[in-house]
Amino acid sequence: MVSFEPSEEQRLIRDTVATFAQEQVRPQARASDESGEIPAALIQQGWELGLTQAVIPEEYGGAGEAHSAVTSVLLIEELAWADLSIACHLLAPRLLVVPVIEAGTEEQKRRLLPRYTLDSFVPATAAVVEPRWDFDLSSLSVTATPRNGSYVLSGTKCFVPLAADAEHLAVFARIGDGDEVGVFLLERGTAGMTILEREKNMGLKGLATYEVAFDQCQVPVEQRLGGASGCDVNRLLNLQRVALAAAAVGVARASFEYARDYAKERKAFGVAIAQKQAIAFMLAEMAIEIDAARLLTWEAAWKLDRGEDATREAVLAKQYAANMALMVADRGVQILGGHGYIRDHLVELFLRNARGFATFEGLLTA
Amino acid sequence: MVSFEPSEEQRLIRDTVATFAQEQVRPQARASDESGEIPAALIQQGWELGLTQAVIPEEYGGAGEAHSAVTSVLLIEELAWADLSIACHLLAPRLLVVPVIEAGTEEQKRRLLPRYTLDSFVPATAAVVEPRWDFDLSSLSVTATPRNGSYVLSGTKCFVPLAADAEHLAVFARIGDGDEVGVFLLERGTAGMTILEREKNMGLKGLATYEVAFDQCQVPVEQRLGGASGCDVNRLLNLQRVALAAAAVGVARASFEYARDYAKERKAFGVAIAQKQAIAFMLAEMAIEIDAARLLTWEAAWKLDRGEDATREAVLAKQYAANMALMVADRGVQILGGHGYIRDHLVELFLRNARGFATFEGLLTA
Amino acid sequence: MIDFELPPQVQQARDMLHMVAETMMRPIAREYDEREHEKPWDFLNAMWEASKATNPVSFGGGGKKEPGAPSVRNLQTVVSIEELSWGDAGLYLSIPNPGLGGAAVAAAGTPEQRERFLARFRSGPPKWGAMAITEPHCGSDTAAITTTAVRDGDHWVLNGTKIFVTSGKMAAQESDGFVVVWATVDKSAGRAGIKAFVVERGTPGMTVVKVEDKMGIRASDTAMIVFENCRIPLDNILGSPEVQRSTEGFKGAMATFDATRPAVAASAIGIGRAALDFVRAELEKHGIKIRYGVSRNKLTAIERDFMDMEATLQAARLLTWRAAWLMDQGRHNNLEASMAKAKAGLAVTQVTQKAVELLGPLGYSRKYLLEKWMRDAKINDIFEGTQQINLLVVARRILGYSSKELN
Amino acid sequence: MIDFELPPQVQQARDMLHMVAETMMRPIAREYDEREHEKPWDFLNAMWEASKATNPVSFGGGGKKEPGAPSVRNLQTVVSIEELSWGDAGLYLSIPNPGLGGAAVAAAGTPEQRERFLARFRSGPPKWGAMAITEPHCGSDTAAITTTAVRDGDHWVLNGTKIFVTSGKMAAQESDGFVVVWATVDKSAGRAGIKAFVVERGTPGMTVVKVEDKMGIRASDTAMIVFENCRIPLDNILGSPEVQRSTEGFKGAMATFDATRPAVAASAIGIGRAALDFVRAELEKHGIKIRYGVSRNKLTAIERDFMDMEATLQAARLLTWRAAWLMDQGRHNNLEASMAKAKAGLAVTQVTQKAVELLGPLGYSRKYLLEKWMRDAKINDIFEGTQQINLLVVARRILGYSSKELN
Repeated sequence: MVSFEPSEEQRLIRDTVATFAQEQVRPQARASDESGEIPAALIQQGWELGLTQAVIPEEYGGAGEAHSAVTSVLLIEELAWADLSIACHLLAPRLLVVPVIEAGTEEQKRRLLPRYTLDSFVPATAAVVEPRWDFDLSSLSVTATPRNGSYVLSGTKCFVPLAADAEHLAVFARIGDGDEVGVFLLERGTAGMTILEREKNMGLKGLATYEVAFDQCQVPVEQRLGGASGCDVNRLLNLQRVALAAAAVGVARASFEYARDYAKERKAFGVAIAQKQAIAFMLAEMAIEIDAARLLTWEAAWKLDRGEDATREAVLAKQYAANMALMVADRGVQILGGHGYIRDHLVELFLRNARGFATFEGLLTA
Repeated sequence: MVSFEPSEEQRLIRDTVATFAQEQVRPQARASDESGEIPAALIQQGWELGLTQAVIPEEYGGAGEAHSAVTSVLLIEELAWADLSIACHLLAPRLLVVPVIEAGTEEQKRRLLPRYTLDSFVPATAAVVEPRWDFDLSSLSVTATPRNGSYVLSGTKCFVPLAADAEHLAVFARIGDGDEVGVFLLERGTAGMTILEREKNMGLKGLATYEVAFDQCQVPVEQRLGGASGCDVNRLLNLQRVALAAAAVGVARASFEYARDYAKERKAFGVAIAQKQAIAFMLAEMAIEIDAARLLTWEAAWKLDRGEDATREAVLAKQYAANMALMVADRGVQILGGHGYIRDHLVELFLRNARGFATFEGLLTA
Repeated sequence: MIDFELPPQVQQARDMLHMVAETMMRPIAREYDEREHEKPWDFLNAMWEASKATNPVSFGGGGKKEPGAPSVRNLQTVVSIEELSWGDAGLYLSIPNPGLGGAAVAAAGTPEQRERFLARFRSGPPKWGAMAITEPHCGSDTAAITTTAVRDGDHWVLNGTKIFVTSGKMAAQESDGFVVVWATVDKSAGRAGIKAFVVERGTPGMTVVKVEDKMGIRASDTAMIVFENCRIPLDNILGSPEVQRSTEGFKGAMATFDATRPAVAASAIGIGRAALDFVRAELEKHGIKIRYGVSRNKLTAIERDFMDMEATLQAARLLTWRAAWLMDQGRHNNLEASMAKAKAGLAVTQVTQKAVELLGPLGYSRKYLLEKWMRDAKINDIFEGTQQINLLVVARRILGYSSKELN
Repeated sequence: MIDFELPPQVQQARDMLHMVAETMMRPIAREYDEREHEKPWDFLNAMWEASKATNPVSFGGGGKKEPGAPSVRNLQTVVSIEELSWGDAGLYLSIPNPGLGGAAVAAAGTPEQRERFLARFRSGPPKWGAMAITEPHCGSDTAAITTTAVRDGDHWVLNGTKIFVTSGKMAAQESDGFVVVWATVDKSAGRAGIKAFVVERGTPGMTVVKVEDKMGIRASDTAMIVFENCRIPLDNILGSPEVQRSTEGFKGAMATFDATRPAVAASAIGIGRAALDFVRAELEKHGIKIRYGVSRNKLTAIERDFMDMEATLQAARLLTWRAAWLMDQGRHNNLEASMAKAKAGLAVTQVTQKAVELLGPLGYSRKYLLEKWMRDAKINDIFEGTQQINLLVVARRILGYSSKELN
């Protein structure tokens, strides 16, 4: 039955996260971008919201709430609205936890999940993107070659959040030279895995991301997500796609609201610039496109929650939201004019972050 | 030495054509679109401007003016501004004459050119496009298979202007199954060539265009443009591209001017709608894009006049102008609102014609 | 609970109307595009017979009117309209129907008026209702209406010229229908002076002077109607005859758009989907399948275009569903209705124009319906408020501006 | 005679500056982006030494001033700026130069003033000129300037705050330069009361209070300057001190933009070309060549994107050349200058944003300059009149409206 309203419970979660995002996260956005640091206290506070622990089944020490992609995209939008880097940091443990919940063997769940139900933030991550101009999820260049009951990982990943500190890494790799993709659950310090130095990117500067190199890195079959026969990696990728789509909506909404408020304040030629059609129409289009992308995202997440294949919906939502976010964030800067170009205002930060969505994969998961 | 000003002579030609376009052609635009007919007197008047005869060398009975792509694009813009269908009709003989001047053998020139220096309009045409969704100039499906010193033409062309009446047709075909393209100069009534019934298209309704089928149509090698070894077909295609780019500029300018004048007349909320930023900015963007496309067109034509390879410039100018014309013509309708949608006004006609430029090839030549 | 599954009754209606669209509309779509101003009576009669009890494409009305289970009426309406417009938008618009005039009567009429004007749509031969609002020199600026209504004893006397009256000829002349006419009773009062009047078919003084030749939706008639000392009964005014200080009455009437804008959006989406389906089928014929999830760097230009078209259309559809759903919930949807209309009008324009390009000569030829859909599509970016008017509505709402502050 | 061949002297200048861009600017571009607010003195000194006689990037002045052979000065300027900006836009903007302040002096100053203020740029150590026009609460709306200039005996006394002063710190503080300050001598007179004043470096009462942290062009300083009872000699006013009825003076000063807008457009194009060259080289490394003339249906998404970028950039370049050429001919170019600026500002924004996308992780990484070019690019859509202001100028010209009729 068609409805555009979150459930009571979802609204509660979203509102809680929104309050945290607004009051705690947003004030740190600029400082994190400039310094590359996120205050430890903030990370701990975010952890205490229970965003990761909540979806871990009770038998593994979690709160046992159902893992819902729709609920996830609602809260991701709020956190990304506040700051994309901090959102990615706070949610990084989910990059490991969600795949394990979704597709892990019983042994994997028992081994890994309890670690993420403790009182303090535990860094974890996933390694998806590769440092190639033509990076392609459907033909990864990091390979996992089966050898003597193990897999040997080779190649380099990039955009791996928190890699230097992560307890576990979910590494996406091509099996042998076929089309199949497997996910490997590596412990920190695994021999043959090198965390390279922290990346420098145009945006996402508050988030510590790394290149990670695999050189004949041997991984026992038990560490392949889902065991020897693997799992439905496509579903995991789709969960990542809708998460990034939701984050793009959040960043766009942040820019829109910033520009809207500015345009109502700022006077030119005797009236608020928002009273000029050129500005007002830009804002109207921004508002429409944000809602459009959000609804596509919700629909894809809803389909994932029904357990259906949502590749088409997730891909389209991600693409649409990435394009939308760029358009909106660019206009956010444009509406502020010269003020948009200086770092006293957040819109330039939103633009640098927004431009990444066409490239980002695996930084978040629903 | 950079200059953006046509020569004295070019200006004279352009102004003459512009006056004719405005006073004689434009008043017939709507009627031609509705009836599919162009008055014979108008065609004859257009002929008497000498647009075809002028560039035929004196030794073949013409006026012997230099064939200049720049001059051509100037006059094509004016005629297309008035009406695209009528422009294509009036200029159709050039589709045969220009290739022969550019690349014909002495024998071909002597045989064909004098026919186009007479006092009355002589229909001629070129057959380039093919009725396939994936029509591709670089891999034509009409083939010319060499056999016993002749070529055997097979396949079907479409968008062939005036085919039913044309004295000669310049047919673009792939040689055998290679990459080479040849142009074949066919007489009307050639055996194996069938002119099918007149096409019905969304736009270009005033122009009689046809599908033309070739079934084992035998053509002696003497009728291959340039003789047995062919000619630089790429240059001919580029001359067509810049011509269509210029026509797109003409159609766009027509729509822009119509909408601009309307917007200055039409009142809403107490002021002319052109005084509203939403409309004014649309018009400003239209004006900028028209000039942008025109300059790209001029540059490509200029390069062709220098005898250089201008494939890149011609392709980009054509694509840019086609996109631009659609954008402008769509906005032309939008600015007139409901009035733009009814056939009392010309903007809907401009839109239907403009939408064709992405598809049109070989309807005009510079 | 966020959910995108259509209720069973809506799915049924959709499936039924899809059959209608495919078997009854598509086969005659080209014919009645070419035979402009002629009516496909077989189709119209059949639609009338099938729908007169429960008109599937009636506008407006919210869940609030039907206590108990939440209504899905507006959702069903937009889904139905999408389906019929997938069949043919011009034919859809020509279906016998109370139309916008009926919507106005339903929204602003007294119970007596509703019975008097709308009962006829439940029986007898096909009938049309129409709405006459636009005038030659006022388009979007509805407050500038110059048609006058002057009280003369037991009558209102109407004078003025109306254009762009959808199904105007059918309502005013060719059936036992009526036209709702917007006129001012007091020019000095501005918007507050504008009232709606119902003029019965064939009333002396009401003349259809022209049926427009259009770029598309040619199966639907768009009339120019002149009112010359056209006398109608006093109680044919919708709402109070008093000119109030406030513009409540005008605003209330404008609220009709909150229902009709999603309807137009739905029609747009139907056309866009027709174009997309056609392109997909044509590509598949040639062995081309869209590869979702393949790297951006491997995509062909066509694949990416197709995905963009698909996404933008689906976004428009969801915005439209949302606007209808809000109305079904009895909630305000003024912002969301204009968002849906603005997006869908633009989306269908872009999608059909791009589709014509993608198929090259096939797209441009009148052998196929695609070129027609492009022509039909454009009206959706124009009527029931142009793109620009809808953006203005959206802007006012998101900025909290009145029409005085932002215009 | 329509012609697109650059004159030999312009080609030479371009080739020379290309070498400068490649060998002197590119190698330090990243460094001075990261070391914001530090100055690349080696480079600046070298540029000063090489150019102080014939500054290659000076603005304005038309053919009319040099009778005889047509001037190519403005054409050469835009071609030169494109080349330097291909090297690095931030570094280009930081080159010692009379700048916009110098352009104002050249345009509106007396011969004595020109000599007094501009002669210094021909010798000695590096110097900068700057223009202070924008204020915290007036951006595009230059007529709303609140900085005041009051006559007090032999002096003008300036009070107010200026922001976004390019090279403001260098001009006001770090070199023997000057700042041209726009201030009103009579608030009640509106535009007619606004005059330009030259403030010499180090004048008491002029304080650089802030150098902005920016998204891009970080090698260039953008200063906030406060004037507090800043006293300058009477004859430091440019033009007449009288407040005329008409706004001739203001308009004349605004005409500076007719020269500077093509300059900004040229800088935008240089950045865009840098991005395009980088993408092309990267694609070629991977064996991808753009196939011009292949059917639309065979193109990859990347090929089509690349062609669109190429065409839009070339269109912007030709519009820019036209605006410069018109000035060289001594003809009005107000419309064409704004067309070029609007187009180039938008084009470079789109081209660089798309380029970053096309190269994925490489595009987004600070290991390469591409992401920097995207950051640098955006300013061109903003300064010297935003996109919107330039569209307004274009609209007024094509519609024949005054700024009262269209605003």
